[in-house]
Amino acid sequence: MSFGLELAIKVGVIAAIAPAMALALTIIEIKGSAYMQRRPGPLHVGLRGLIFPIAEVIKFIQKEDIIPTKADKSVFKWAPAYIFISVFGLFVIIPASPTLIVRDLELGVFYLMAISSFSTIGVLTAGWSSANKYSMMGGLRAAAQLIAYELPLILAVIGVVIQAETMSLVGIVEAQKEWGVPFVIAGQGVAFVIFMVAATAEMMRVPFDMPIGESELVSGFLTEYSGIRFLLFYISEYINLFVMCAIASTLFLGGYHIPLLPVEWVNFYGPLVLIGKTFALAAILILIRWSFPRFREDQLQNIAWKILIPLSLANILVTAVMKVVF
Amino acid sequence: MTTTIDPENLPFISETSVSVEIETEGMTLNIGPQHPSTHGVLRLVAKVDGEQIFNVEPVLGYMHRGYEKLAEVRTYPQITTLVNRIDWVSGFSNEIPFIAATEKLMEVEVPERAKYIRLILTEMARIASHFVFNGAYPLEIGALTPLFYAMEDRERVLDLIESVTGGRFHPNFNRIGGVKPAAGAGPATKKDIQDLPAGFYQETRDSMETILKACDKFEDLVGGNEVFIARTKNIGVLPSEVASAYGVSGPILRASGVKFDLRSTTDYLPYKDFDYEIPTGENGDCYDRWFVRLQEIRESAKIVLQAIDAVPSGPLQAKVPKIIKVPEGECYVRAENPKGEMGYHLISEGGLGPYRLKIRTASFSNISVLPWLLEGVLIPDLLAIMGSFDFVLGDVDR
Amino acid sequence: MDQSENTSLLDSLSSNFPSTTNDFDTLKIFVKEDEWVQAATKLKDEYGLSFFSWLSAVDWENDVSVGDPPKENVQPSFEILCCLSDTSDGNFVILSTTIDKTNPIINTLVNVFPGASWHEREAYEMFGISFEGHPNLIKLYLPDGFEGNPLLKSYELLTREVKPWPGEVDVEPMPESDEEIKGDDEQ
Amino acid sequence: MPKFKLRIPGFLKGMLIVFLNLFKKNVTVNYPFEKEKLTPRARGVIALDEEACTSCMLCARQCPDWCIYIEGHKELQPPSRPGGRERSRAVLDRFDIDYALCMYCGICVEVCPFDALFWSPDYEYSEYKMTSLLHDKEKLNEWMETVPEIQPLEN
Repeated sequence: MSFGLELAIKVGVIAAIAPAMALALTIIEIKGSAYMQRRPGPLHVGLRGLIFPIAEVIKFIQKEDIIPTKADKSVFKWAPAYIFISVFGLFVIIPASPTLIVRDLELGVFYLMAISSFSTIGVLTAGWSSANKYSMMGGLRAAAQLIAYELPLILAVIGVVIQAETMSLVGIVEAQKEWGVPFVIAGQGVAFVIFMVAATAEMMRVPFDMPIGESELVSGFLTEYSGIRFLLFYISEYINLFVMCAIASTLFLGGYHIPLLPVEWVNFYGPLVLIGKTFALAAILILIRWSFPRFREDQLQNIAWKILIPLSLANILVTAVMKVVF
Repeated sequence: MTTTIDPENLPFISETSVSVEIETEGMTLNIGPQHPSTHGVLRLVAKVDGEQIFNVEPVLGYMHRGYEKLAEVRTYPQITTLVNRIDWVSGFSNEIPFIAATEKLMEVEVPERAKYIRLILTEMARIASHFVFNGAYPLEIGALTPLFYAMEDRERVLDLIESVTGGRFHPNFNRIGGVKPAAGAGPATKKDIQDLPAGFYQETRDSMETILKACDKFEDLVGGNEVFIARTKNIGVLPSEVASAYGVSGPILRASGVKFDLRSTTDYLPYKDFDYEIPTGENGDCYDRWFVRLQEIRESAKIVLQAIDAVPSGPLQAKVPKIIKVPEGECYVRAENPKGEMGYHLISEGGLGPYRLKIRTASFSNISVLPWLLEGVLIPDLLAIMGSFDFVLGDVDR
Repeated sequence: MDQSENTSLLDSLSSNFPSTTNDFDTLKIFVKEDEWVQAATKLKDEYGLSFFSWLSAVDWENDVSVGDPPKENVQPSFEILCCLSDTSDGNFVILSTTIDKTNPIINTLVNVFPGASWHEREAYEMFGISFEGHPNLIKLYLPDGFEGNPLLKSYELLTREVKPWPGEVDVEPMPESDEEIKGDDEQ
Repeated sequence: MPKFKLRIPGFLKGMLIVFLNLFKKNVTVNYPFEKEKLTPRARGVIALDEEACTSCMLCARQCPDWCIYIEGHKELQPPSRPGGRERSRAVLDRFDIDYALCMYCGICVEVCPFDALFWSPDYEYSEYKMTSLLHDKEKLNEWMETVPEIQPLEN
């Protein structure tokens, strides 16, 4: 197969999976949070509310896409695209099985960190260009928060890279298969916690959702967006949730590998295992979202700079020492 | 049952030592009448430097309905319908001080049974009002689920009030000289006595049990959460002298350490027959204001439980003429409203309506201390402090 | 009423202030216009009445266009009331003075009780009383373009003029209706 | 370096409470399909018993919102006993309650000396146009069926 055809197939598969996963996570979050609050959630949409996300997508598409007069038109129009691109870019290196991967980059983790910091630009431009005081403050808060939590995210992953001696994600999963125990148990538990906290801040989910603080900034940098642009933000938020949980389960929970099942059929059960682990992690994040209030942004910076970064540095030190000793 | 984490030695996550080197000129931010967390139509004109506020000026009057002027053209029975719309969150307890003031001027002796029914319904209104606060305050700080649990428990209390009075928010059940005696004045409706409906006692006991359990649930879910403690501990500390200089009353004054509750000092209702404590806080910050109100729900539930067993039998209303003309006189009666001290200064010249009715509402004085308190505070803290004041715009603007 | 039992406060007050009345359990002290601030500071410091409850005014007028006129005719004037209370055993005192309506000026209590500023702004816009030395005496509730002082007795309620009163009796009253209903004059 | 004192971390208990609520029954009443049981004393709508009303205008006078409009006229009735004189009786022409203005305070029901007005807990009479909230006396008569009987009381 020529490279073009292969590329087209792969992009097609991703273009199908990513929104499907996002819609699945949306319905889990909406119905889950509803039952947590002892209310039925959306009911009359069809199939007792299960096709609610599709209805929402259609609703947002047909809604009018208002651009404030004083807004900086071109920047305002392009802001959601930056986030969408950065979130889609992460699908390249997620392995559903040793072969079922878009491209197994040698520098997988390095690529991962570079692309995931691209969304900061999208949030900042969205906040700045909406010509609204609240969204400008939301944008600035988001920029400070994403940059502050980039570091612990990277430092936490370095521990895993040292232990697996490779940067490619498939290599990391193979290392966990060879260690027989997923990294979260084999020494990288602290790194897993740091990664999850930093990922929650990257996704701007509660308790770090100051950029979209509804009770303070109306809805932060999203205030002026409506119609299909808001849909892009909304879908990329849930794709981001799926991707981050997928990466976390690949790095720490052993990705597509399960010790018992035979290795030959990995191409069949691999994706299911990966999706299962990802949805488990996403469920925990959803539970956290609905039982936590929100931090203040100076507390948020304190947690990042004074707790997470020193902790992750210590974790790298310990992993390095362990590496040398064993 | 205090929280498992004792609030003293939990160190404050960070202090807001924002040192401003870069010279940025201020921005006026309108936390305007249309804002998700101003409890109604209050507008705050805040001079903001970055996120730090250095001057807040509340703009009132969006909700001003001119009740004091309206009271002068209404007869006394009509004013009770007007008055329970001031603080619509705790409907029943607005009427009590006005009715007590009229009864005092008319020297009418209210029967015991009416006093007890009034007391039970006032404490239920207090529970309902504090549950709204318990649901709305975590929402200001970002937690979404406590609101639903609070509204669910509050529904129980409102159903009880509705089963007795017929209305949930605006019961309009008080009559001068007692409580609404009968459904009407005709031969048949006179027999339809509006006393406590059958099964009321048993229902109230079950509801109060579930409410006491709900308070423990709230203590763990909201009070125990480290993020909530970090966002409310040592924030918006209000010393008691400033509080009393501005006339701040109710749970906010008690949270600043002043053990003063109008229920135990004035006897507009028979609170002396029950034992209950007055919860006070130590350092008057947002956490104490939240905790004092949670304790007050427990105390009110205890009072209601004691009150149901001791309701005496007897008439519902004293002998009062059909057309009420209050003799000449002037008096001021104040009561412990869930938001604070609510009082009515009634000047009557013997006419069908009062000559002048001054309505002293709690939230008006409570938020007059806000500009002093919000100096140099970050925007998220502005909302945490404003939320902890639990004011209602009808109360502020009258 | 516990208010009347604690006669200690009543007689200690009546010794210092000439006219104190205590009917209907409301302790009221009449003071002359120029002693207004000293009386407030004395009450605050010596009697521990440090809780500023409220401050308002009453428009005493004979020909009223709203509600019922006072029983015996009264000398038209503004009466300013200020209620102070303590935060221990809950007794309160109402300080009262009268100023004439031609030039309603009285000095402000803001330096004694900072909380008085909003109450005085409300009295300013509702009655037209201006407070000497108030930091920013502007309207509190009413919109900027609003003229007139609503709580004055001479200020009519517009809607009551426009809409005819549905209680107009165009059917003759019931033959055996008792006297009281007839006596129910028009509002 | 602020330290978290992790005896029993509060947020874990909070998450447990939220998690356990996942399995409890929903509280919402699904309105159009399930209806909430109404307390008999709920003040939903005012019902008029036309014969009892003698258009004495007491309720229209006492209403704070001025939302009751009554017109009546006098009529001569045939004498009850043969040979007696005709009795004049007030007949009701128009009795409208404007529910757009009414605040459901209940003074009219209480003041009526002839048992003409009753409360009924029915609340499903919302309209598209505000003017059709002005119920005339036929409509008010229809509400009479929904008026509950006198409820038992505590002892």
